Amino acid sequence: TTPTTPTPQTEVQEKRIKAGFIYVGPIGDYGYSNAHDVGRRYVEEKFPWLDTVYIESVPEGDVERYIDRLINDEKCDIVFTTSFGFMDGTAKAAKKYPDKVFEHCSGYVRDTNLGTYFAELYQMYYLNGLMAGALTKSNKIGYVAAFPTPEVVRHINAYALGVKETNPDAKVYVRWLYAWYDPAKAKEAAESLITEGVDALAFTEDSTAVIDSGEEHTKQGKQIYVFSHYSPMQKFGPDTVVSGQLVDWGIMYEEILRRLYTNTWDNRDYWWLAKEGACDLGGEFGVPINPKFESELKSKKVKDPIFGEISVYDLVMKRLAQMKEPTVLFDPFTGPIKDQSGSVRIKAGERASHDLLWSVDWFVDNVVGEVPKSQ
Amino acid sequence: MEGFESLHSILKGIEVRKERKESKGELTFKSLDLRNITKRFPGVLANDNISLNFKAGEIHALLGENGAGKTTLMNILYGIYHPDSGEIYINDQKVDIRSPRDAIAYGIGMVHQHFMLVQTHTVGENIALGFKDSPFVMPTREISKKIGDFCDTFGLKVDPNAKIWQLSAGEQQRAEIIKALLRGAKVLILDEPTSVLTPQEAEELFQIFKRMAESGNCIIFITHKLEEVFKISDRVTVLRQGKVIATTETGKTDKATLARMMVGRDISFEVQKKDIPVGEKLLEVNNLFVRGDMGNTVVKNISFSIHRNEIFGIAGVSGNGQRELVEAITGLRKVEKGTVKILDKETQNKNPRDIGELGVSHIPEERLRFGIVPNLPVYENVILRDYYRPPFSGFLTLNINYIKEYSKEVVERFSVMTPSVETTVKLLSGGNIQRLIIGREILSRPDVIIAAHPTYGLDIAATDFVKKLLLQKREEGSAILLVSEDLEEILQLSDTVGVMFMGEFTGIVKPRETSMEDMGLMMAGSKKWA
Amino acid sequence: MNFVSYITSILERALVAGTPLLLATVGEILTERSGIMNLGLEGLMAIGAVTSLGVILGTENLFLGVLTAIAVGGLMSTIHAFISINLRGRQILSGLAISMLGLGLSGLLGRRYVGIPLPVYFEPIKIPYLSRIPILGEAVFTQNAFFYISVALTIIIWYILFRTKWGITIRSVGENPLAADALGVNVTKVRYICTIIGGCLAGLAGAQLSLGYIHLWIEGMVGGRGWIAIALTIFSTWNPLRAFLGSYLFGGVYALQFQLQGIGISPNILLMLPYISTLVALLVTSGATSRKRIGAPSSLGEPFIKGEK
Amino acid sequence: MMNFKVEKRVETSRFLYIFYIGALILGMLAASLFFSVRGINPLFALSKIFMGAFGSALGIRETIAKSIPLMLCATGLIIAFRGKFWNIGAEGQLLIGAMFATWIGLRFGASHGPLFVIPLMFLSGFAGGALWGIIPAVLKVKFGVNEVIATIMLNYIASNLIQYLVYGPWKGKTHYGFPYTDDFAPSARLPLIPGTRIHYYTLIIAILLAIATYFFINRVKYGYEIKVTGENPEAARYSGMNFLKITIITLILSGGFAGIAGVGEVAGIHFHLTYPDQISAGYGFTAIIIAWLSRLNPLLAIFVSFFFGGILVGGDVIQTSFGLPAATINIFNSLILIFVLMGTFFMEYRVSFAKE
Ligand SMILES: Nc1ncnc2c1ncn2[C@@H]1O[C@H](COP(=O)(O)OP(=O)(O)OP(=O)(O)O)[C@@H](O)[C@H]1O
Ligand SMILES: Nc1ncnc2c1ncn2[C@@H]1O[C@H](COP(=O)(O)OP(=O)(O)OP(=O)(O)O)[C@@H](O)[C@H]1O
Ligand SMILES: [Mg+2]
Ligand SMILES: [Mg+2]
Repeated sequence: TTPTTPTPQTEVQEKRIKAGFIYVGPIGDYGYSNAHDVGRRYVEEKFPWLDTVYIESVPEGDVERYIDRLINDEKCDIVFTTSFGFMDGTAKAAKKYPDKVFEHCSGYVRDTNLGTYFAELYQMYYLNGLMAGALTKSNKIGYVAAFPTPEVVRHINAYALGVKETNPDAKVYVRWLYAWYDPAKAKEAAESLITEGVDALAFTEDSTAVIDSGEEHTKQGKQIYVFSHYSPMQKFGPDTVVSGQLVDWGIMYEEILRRLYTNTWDNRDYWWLAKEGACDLGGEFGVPINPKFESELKSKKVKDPIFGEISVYDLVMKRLAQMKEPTVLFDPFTGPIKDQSGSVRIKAGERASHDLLWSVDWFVDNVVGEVPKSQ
Repeated sequence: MEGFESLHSILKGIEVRKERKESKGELTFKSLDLRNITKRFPGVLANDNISLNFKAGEIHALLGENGAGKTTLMNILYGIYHPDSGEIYINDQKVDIRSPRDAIAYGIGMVHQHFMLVQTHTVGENIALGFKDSPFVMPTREISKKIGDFCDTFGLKVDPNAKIWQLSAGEQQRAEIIKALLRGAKVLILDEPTSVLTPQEAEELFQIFKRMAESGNCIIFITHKLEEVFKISDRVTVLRQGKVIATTETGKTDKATLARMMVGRDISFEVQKKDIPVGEKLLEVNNLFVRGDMGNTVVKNISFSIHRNEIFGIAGVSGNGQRELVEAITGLRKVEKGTVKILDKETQNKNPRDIGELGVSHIPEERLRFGIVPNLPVYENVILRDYYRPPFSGFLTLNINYIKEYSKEVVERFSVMTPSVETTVKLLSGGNIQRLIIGREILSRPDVIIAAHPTYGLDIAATDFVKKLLLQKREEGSAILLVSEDLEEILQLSDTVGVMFMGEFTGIVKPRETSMEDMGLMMAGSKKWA
Repeated sequence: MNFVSYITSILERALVAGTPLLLATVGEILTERSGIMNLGLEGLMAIGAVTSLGVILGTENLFLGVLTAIAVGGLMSTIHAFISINLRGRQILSGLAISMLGLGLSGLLGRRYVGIPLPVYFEPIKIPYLSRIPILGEAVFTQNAFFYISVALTIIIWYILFRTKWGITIRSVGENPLAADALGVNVTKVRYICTIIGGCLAGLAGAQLSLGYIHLWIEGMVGGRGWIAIALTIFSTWNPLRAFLGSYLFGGVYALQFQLQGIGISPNILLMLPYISTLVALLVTSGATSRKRIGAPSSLGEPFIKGEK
Repeated sequence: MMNFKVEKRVETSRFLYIFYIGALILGMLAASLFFSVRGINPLFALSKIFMGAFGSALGIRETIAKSIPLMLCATGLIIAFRGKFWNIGAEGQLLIGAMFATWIGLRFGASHGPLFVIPLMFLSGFAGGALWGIIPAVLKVKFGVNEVIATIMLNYIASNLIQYLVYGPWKGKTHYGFPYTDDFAPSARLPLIPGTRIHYYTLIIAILLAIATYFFINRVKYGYEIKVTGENPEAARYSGMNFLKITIITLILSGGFAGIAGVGEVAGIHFHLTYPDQISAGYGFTAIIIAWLSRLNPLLAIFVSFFFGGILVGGDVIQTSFGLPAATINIFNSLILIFVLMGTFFMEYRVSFAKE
């Protein structure tokens, strides 16, 4: 960590803030912790009055101790803890240090000095699904999934809903890795899906392994369509990455820290989506769809009750725009939505509530696979 | 350290190899001198300023009690140990022997007291190891031929393709000897080579020695058997407690003198065996069948019984099922069929401890493997079989103080030479380990004594001691099963002898009524006796 | 689903996933044949993976990358050799230490490289004609260089061990160093050489992971393969030819876990599969080997101490 | 020419521990050299680590909390290692202990009082760890399966098993589908020393067990049996010891202690079961080093555990202050082990230089 050297100021002691970040994984990955760290570097660059410090690979049970260190030794004013498992520890710390501010990512416990924040991707997965459904030749679409958490299940569902819209015959096949971060497993899972006949793949796993697989097959003449995850990865599979999901934690950190600096901080729950700019479509910032696949998507037409006959390319762009409107005009989880057993989970015309999405543990009907059930 | 040593020896090896090249014209070997060799091990002075001379063309016997330092001295000569001080001269040239590699380069060969064979390899592979004149690829093929030729000329029989572990001790010994002889050593050291050979095999070996000596080589020969010394050696050296006592021409001395030199006192070679009537039956074996390690039946239909005041000897070349028989009786091996009765209780397939509780002691054949725990101190080895019961332990805990006292007693009564009862057992010499085991066993369970090769590798004093002890126990009412390859010992001690061949008794005889020759024939399986 | 392509794919994946296991196993076989047990494979593979990848990110020279992995593997195993041979240390502990050191160092060195995909890596080489043989040819002759190299190395090491004088020397040193020493063999030297070569091969196995298989580095990437290789050493009864069987079987098991998810078997059970099958494999072989006396080299793990009882 | 002469020492003098302590210090210095790569003064780094661990009340409290599982695992490993059973599986045994305790905690925590639940949790945790220890014991004795590999494989299997539970059947209702079981009711939670994370029941148990183990292996018959079976199984057979029984008892204790450590972690730290990396930060592996550093003496293990707890806690500063990755702690541990192995050599052998 390189603390920014404060510009020497002789007059009034300028107000400074020091922010600590606690990550659950190593920052060097191409996934979750890395994305947070990109956000941290963004705000550090942005605000001259800000210093940051971070700790990576923190075991969840130990977070209290690390918070202690950040506050006592590193004199942090605000601490961001970026994994659900840090929730209890953060809540305890918030009680222990009432004059410091805490922000917990992906949790639900708040306190006078503890807020929560989260950047949610399901809209992007839905858009990816639209494209996957349009592009597949085999009507078999794959998803390499990390863990059966509600977040991942939600993403698979959104993806499948997209697929269903452009290709009602296609099915989504799921492989569980039970790892956030295991390229070898991700690769073998991708390979197994490809053997099964799948030709379009989305994933949640923090490496480029799935893209790697897709690129290899594509080079050998078998086109595979892959949707990159979390970070810009298109450059690692220029022939295979169609689009993807991108996260921007930076603007969330910017918002939170600015409020702290201007004494307007409160313990609100940030649940940011496309509208707020916390996430975006594409395998590369500024490239929502890989130009290589533009024509293919433009030539594929679907019928939409509102837009009429429309190319998938345009549909994706329209939906993206709708979701970015100040009042979101479209949400993928709009009923009627049935689960695998055929029972209606979201009634026609209704939008899924935050709580339903937050704890979803069932698949929509065109997904092949199972969510492990609790008893 | 090892690494530096080895670096040194690599350099050295280069020098030696150079020398060897130069001497390719064959420097004839004339003499070898050890001068003022001293070697100290932690706690023992194994070799104390030893000077000795060996000449070309002689067979030189080395004699000495267990622990006298014979093996150590020879290991120094062969480069396995490095002396603390002293020098070695070959043909009056000072040489520096730092490793067996050097020794081999100087034309020294050695047959070790404990087999230096790779058990899982074939005889051929064992001989090919480190053998200079064999091809790089498929070396054993060539070697096998050499072995064949060699065996033909010398009349030794060994199958080059047999794995060592499949061979009997005698065959292994032969393989060892061939290994040394094939290398064409000019000085050949043999450390107790005859202890596992039958008399006939030993005889063959002696013929080879004689021929080698005649052609100008030197044979150094360690043994505990005085007869052998007189049979073939030209000169004999006696060591005691690390010092040379004397070197004399064999012809100019006699057994008693040598024995006195070795032990420092007179020893009688007579064992007094009293005629006493036998008592009740203690051990009875009926139609016993036992499987060996390979799963084949190696003890076949053996029956015999032993009474109080009786020694029952089992003679036979090792590898004919004796070991398995003993292990079956003592509970170390499963019985396939048949019964073993001790004190009228059936004990086949019982746990060794339950059998021990009946009063059965076991002096095992492989003392390092079974008999002791090498890394534990003497006192913890003394209680190996009794630790679990009073007075050695209470309900839960060991009575360390009592155990130590008791161990001191065992050590004293059986004259185990050890610095203290806290000494790690592996540091004791073989003879002393044997004394310890015998003491431990006999003291606490004297009813039935199962003694497998109890004098194996022991010096004359110790052998004498063991023999007398067994006879004494016989008189005191023990029933003793004695397994030995030493025919003389068997005939001397036993009241009845069973001769084993290929897992069966080829005869159960009374020693007085049977000649050595007949016994030899039975051991070879050629004659069935009722 | 096309059955033939299914079989071909499983076979092909088995060979890819089995190659790092094969390399590490054969190296360990050589090491253990000389009597040294090197439990540090996991760490050696990790350090091999990260250094080769680092070099390639810097130079884009594949050859240099592989060479680095080999050299680093050899270097690290020298530490193990020194402790176990010269210092007569507990080999199990020294091996664990090497394992930890390798994991730690690779974490430290690899931090800069985590997740960065490689610009160049070993691409599959299709052997003309042969690669067109259905199933077998398609799976076997479309692999990358690591596969072909590992096959060649395995056969060479087998040949050396069982058909040459060196082989007799190495095996004797592992079985009975005293006997070998008494015949003028430099036990220390032989053990050093075998341990170092074994380490080199583990390094190479690591390079396969990052350059030929996964094409990037992350911490924990080796994922127990080092330990499985040690189990495979036992499973192979210390015979390189049998290592083929074990490695590809386990490669297959690894690939198969995801194929089988497709037919509805619980992923959790499948994820345990490599480890459970390791236990089962050991169970089966250990019973058989102890009967046939083809067990571990007898002096495995024991320091050779000249002139000490 | 210089010559080295290496001789086994016969005398054992306490003075020789100098080599040991020297090695320890050298190991830490060598490890801290890695800091200089980053331009950090190694001595400064070391002092920071030690201040972090022992220099403040906060540090010491955490250090003690960390040393609890280490002490338990190490004590268990010492028993196994004395019998030459290379149990590398404390990690898995800890996890299964945690799993068993969790079952009790969830099942009875709400309906019964702590007097019932807490002892039952400890017992079940012990049983769980013991069960996971018996498996390799039986595999080794009955089938000749190498225990190093078996225990490592069982670590992986235990970890997958826990994962299966917390993502599947045991997933709690109160954690929004995240991989946690429901939190334990208060009567299934271990009391803490106020203001700390020290679950002192477990601490007391750990210390008592270490002391008891010391007597167990030095004074009790079983201790002798473990030694003999470890040193020479054939001799054990000859003496009529039941190899299977002794090995199983050894592993029941060894695994059971690790299992108790697992109880402490779920009932004293987390209050629920969650995925394996969180339950144990590699305690089972660190404990191997501790067992060895203690020269298989459980009394020493108490202090060495404290020391290593300190390294784990102080190790934070490697990240917070020096920006090095968490894996660096592995380097630290391994170098200490390597140097101590070297030190052991000088304790056991006398190396002299001779001029020729
Ligand atoms: N490597 C060693 N370390 C320690 N002591 C040893 C070592 N080798 C031998 N000794 C001791 O040195 C002494 C001489 O042993 P050595 O083996 O030379 O006797 P030996 O005359 O060959 O006896 P035996 O007739 O029993 O073979 C014995 O006290 C023995 O215990
Ligand atoms: N890769 C492996 N191959 C074979 N055995 C292994 C391996 N890894 C571990 N082992 C096991 O390690 C154990 C033996 O370890 P080792 O003999 O080194 O112990 P030790 O402490 O050196 O014993 P001693 O003090 O008797 O020399 C055995 O149970 C053996 O099966
Ligand atoms: Mg001797
Ligand atoms: Mg051992």
